[in-house]
Amino acid sequence: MFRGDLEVKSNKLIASDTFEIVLQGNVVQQISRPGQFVHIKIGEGSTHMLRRPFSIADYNIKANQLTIIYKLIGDGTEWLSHRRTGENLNVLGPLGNGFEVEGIKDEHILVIGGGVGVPPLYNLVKQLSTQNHVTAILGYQSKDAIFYEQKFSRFADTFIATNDGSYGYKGFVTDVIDQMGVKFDQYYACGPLGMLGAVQQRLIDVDGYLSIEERMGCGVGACFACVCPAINEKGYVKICQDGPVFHSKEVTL
Amino acid sequence: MFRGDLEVKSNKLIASDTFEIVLQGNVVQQISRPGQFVHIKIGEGSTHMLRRPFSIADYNIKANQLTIIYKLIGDGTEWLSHRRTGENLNVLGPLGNGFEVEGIKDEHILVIGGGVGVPPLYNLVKQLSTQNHVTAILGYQSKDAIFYEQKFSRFADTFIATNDGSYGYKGFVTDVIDQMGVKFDQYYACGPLGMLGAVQQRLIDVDGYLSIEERMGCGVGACFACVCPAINEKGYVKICQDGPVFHSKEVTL
Amino acid sequence: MNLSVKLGRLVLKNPIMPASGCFGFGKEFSQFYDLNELGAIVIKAATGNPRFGNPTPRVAETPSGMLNAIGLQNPGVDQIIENELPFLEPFHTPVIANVAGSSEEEYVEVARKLSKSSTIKALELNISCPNVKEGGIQFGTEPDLAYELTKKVKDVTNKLLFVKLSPNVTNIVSIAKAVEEAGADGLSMINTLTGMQLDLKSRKPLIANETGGLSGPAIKPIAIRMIHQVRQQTSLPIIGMGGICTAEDVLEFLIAGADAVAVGTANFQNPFICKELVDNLPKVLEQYGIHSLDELKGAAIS
Amino acid sequence: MNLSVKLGRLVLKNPIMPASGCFGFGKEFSQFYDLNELGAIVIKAATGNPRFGNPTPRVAETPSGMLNAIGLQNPGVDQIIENELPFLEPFHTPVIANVAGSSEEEYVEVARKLSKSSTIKALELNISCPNVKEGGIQFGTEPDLAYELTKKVKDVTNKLLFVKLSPNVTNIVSIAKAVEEAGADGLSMINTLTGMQLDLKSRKPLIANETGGLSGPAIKPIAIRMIHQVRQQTSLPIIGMGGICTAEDVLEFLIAGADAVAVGTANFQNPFICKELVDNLPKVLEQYGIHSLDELKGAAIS
Ligand SMILES: Cc1cc2nc3c(=O)[nH]c(=O)nc-3n(C[C@H](O)[C@H](O)[C@H](O)COP(=O)(O)OP(=O)(O)OC[C@H]3O[C@@H](n4cnc5c(N)ncnc54)[C@H](O)[C@@H]3O)c2cc1C
Ligand SMILES: Cc1cc2nc3c(=O)[nH]c(=O)nc-3n(C[C@H](O)[C@H](O)[C@H](O)COP(=O)(O)OP(=O)(O)OC[C@H]3O[C@@H](n4cnc5c(N)ncnc54)[C@H](O)[C@@H]3O)c2cc1C
Ligand SMILES: Cc1cc2nc3c(=O)[nH]c(=O)nc-3n(C[C@H](O)[C@H](O)[C@H](O)COP(=O)(O)O)c2cc1C
Ligand SMILES: Cc1cc2nc3c(=O)[nH]c(=O)nc-3n(C[C@H](O)[C@H](O)[C@H](O)COP(=O)(O)O)c2cc1C
Ligand code: FES
Ligand code: FES
Repeated sequence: MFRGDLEVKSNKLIASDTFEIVLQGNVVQQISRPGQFVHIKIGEGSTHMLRRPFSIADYNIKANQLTIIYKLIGDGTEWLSHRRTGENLNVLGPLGNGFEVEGIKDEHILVIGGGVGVPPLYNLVKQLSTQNHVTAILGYQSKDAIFYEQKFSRFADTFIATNDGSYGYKGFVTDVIDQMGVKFDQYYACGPLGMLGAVQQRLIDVDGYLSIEERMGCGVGACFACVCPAINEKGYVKICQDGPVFHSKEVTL
Repeated sequence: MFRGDLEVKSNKLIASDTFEIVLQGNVVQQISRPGQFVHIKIGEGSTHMLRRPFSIADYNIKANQLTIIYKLIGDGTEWLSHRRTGENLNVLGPLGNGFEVEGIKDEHILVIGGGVGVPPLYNLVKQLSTQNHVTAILGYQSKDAIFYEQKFSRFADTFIATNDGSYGYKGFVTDVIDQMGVKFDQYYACGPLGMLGAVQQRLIDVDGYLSIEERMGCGVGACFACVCPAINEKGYVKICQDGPVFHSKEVTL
Repeated sequence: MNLSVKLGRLVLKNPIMPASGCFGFGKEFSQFYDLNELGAIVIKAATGNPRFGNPTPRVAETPSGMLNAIGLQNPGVDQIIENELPFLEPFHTPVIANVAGSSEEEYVEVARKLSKSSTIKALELNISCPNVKEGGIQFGTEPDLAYELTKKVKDVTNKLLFVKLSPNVTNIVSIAKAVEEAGADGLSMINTLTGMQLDLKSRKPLIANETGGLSGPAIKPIAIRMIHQVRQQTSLPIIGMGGICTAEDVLEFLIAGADAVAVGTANFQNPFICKELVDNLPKVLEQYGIHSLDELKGAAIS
Repeated sequence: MNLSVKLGRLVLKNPIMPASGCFGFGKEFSQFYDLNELGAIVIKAATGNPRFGNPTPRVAETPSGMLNAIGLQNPGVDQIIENELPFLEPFHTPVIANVAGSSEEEYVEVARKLSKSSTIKALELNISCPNVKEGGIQFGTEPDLAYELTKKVKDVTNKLLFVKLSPNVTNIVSIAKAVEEAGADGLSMINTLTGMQLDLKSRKPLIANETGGLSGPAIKPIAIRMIHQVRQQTSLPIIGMGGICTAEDVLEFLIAGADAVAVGTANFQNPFICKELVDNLPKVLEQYGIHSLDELKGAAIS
């Protein structure tokens, strides 16, 4: 883990209220897996005391670059959206353990993303697709919120669902799973808690991994802000340190 | 009075810890006299709740520009020093009444400035010098803190004093007055309270005007942050609204 | 959208008013916008006699806030009535007078005199000013004293009586309940928290009075907590304040249980703020799916 | 420059320590720098049994501050002694254990157990945690209860006993005096102020526990005021905290009357902060013409 200044290489709107930012710097060299995240300092001085966590959507060790996709929510993401090429961002990371991809071979894998839960799945799909057959179901609010459809299509059979039916399937990602009626060997999901809970229930017989969000303080396991009840000895996990990815049987959503 | 965004035309170091910033915008059109000041918003959002007052050192109605000279003191001036050409500053002004210059003719006038009390005297001297003989005594910490010596020299007999004697007279501006032994018709002074008090005492028989600093809240006369005891009916004046320039007989320093 | 709110029998055209001490007697801000735009105007504290207040410096900046120790400087109740109120009279905006003092007698006298003015629509009893050595604060920290004072003032006024609570207490609900029992028509909350800043060079407090009152966004979470807490225990109208800078902040106070809000420190950063809040509030309400301020009633009660 | 300070018989190599609850049990931060750099380490609160704490969300950001309602989550005193302290044992940095509980008995039991550990050099009695429904806070707001609890704990420990005061009180001096009389060896101040933030969409408190503790630079002026106030009345060592982010802030606390300082929230924004403060302090002291920390003793007493 590392704290450093990363340089903004680009920062652009890619869907409604959704930005893609590319950052360059040595923190990238420490990334070991898809699904890890970075903790970004926001604002000047000590006006914003909490960093903001964002999943690493993609990374390129050689180019020393990583990509984040973020949605405008409040002060922090608003501030981020004004950063221009050439400016520096103070980043703590990579944090968390990310998705286990080592040794997964010849499987039919389902990847399920909802909204800003889609980004961490992109590099995951890239990696898994080299030795597996990957199907991706990506859910968005509506047509203008969709991003990265083409990019996913290059590595996975990609299905899009929108809440309002303005594009692709109308409804939730779980509806799409139902309609497919296929049995997968393994799944990976990231998205709002409600979606993760529904997926966890729906695919109860399948080995799965869930990437979870929670409001964070330290981001490094010291403050107990980000706990989630779990079926383990301690009765909880810390999302920042033990996660953000957990086996679907471990966490109680 | 007006609130508006002024564009930074230049912002440069002109002496140790001392910057000159030139701003352009319509607030300039409202300036009526030298010695008025502007109240500048500092920082992003509501992290810095108080504006910062700075005297207008010079202004040019045609070019729609004004000049401020500021010394690095704390957060606000530090932030100001990072503003680049083309950025906007939110400015409230012009505030206060400034120096009375109308109808002053054929007099021998003494102008006394100390440190960042020098700036408001510059445009004053420019204006007074057209119809009067002006002598200026400017006091600085030391040689490297001196600014605008040449500029003053164009309009006034200019004497420099430094506390450490590294340039010009060694000592305080009042020492220079003593050494001159000249009788002036009127004087104008701006600088630290200690200096103003000493000048007020030293030139007790001369009509004088003092420009005073005090920590401000509103800058417009509403909050009573900036009062100064005075010999008038109310017993006080508000520096922002009634000043910042006062007759030397009016205020009790 | 209809923004009007009722504080007991007082109807305001909108819930936005400047807070006492941050708006003088209105004249200065009338250069910036038409005071008729405001829901109400709360004027600077009045005392029995003219007060010069504390030595300077009287203000300091703090992270997302400021300290002030003005010390209730004001020309005294008689001069306020004679010289300041006439300017406000023609406006269609109710004026609320902030009543201060160092003794029970002084409070009562100031309240009695102000009550005679037809320009004044309500009194705000400042039992919480932390910047005055004698009196002032104790009334706001002891339920019994708060009760007594409120009762005495209520006896001499026919105006609505809002009591302005101090946040510098262990149990704000007990003070709120005490003044309610004494007959208060409403509450104003919160006043400033007592704070201090030191000057590193002189190693002395930066504000001449040593301590000052902390205001601004820094204290907003404390204000929201206290209003929410008090709202569970009373149905008195509450004027909420403490760090309001945006229309979202106004909404947060209304959800917490305030019926109207006052804006203090933000006037210094942006003298147009009160008018801007009036203008922006409908948009922000709509953004959160709120079509009338009545929908927010009871949101706070848990 | 010699930065060492004495808190009673405890000598620290410098006055900088992380505040309880913001540094876990040290392990995580040992990735960032050598814990031997620190003056001391205050570990997360210990209770008698393991506690899961409050539901999430547990933190929110506020202007220049944050709210937290962790709810004293910790593995319980036995497991802390067994699993967490061994990691800290080899460091040459004194460890201060934060003692919490819901009842007098629990506090006493936790204190007794921790006192047996040779890794622990002092106890910090947390009578002020605002995020626990039962117990916790009342001990910090009633001088009598604070006195009783301090006395009981003092009876079972041979360690230095610091009592951590709550700022949510009308009169902090009375609490400080009470715990001093009960035998406290020092004071820690301040804990967080109770605050709340509302979510405009759901119209509910953002933090699941509803209220949370406000920390960070926003509360610094209140911390400085309270330390300054208490310093006039006691010569007990004070560990000062509340919003420290810079070496200038450290100096301000020392001038106010603190003997050492703890840094909480700032660790989240900058995990290297404590080490950076240790490194920067000498420079800043020199800038203000201070050649030894002893020069600051008594600066606060007016
Ligand atoms: C492990 C992890 C990975 C994430 N990855 C992404 C991503 O790839 N793209 C993306 O758009 N968002 C992602 N999020 C959510 C993102 O952190 C929030 O949207 C962001 O912090 C909002 O900040 P703000 O200042 O704009 O919002 P505000 O609401 O103003 O933030 C206030 C506070 O709440 C916190 N907060 C608000 N919403 C969330 C949330 N959903 N999760 C956690 N904290 C929150 C903020 O961090 C901040 O501390 C991730 C969150 C986690 C925990
Ligand atoms: C009418 C007037 C005219 C001024 N003209 C000039 C000028 O032309 N050039 C110049 O360099 N300075 C001038 N000053 C002083 C200038 O306002 C302060 O140096 C500046 O506000 C410091 O801000 P800061 O954030 O850097 O310092 P900080 O110390 O961090 O400021 C903290 C707070 O204290 C206030 N403050 C600090 N020092 C002063 C001071 N000396 N006077 C008033 N408020 C202060 C700030 O405004 C702010 O509210 C003038 C002051 C007044 C009242
Ligand atoms: C400079 C200043 C002067 C104040 N004077 C008064 C006053 O005279 N009477 C009063 O009741 N409150 C006074 N207050 C408190 C405000 O009315 C308000 O309660 C407090 O500042 C919190 O609101 P804010 O954060 O929006 O400023 C004053 C506040 C400031 C900043
Ligand atoms: C997330 C968090 C957890 C905390 N946990 C504890 C705790 O367990 N025990 C305690 O005495 N104080 C606890 N505190 C309070 C801090 O130790 C400190 O007193 C307070 O935050 C003020 O300092 P700061 O502004 O530097 O954070 C906690 C504070 C935070 C922010
Ligand atoms: S954010 Fe601090 S433990 Fe996870
Ligand atoms: S600064 Fe408010 S009256 Fe002068």
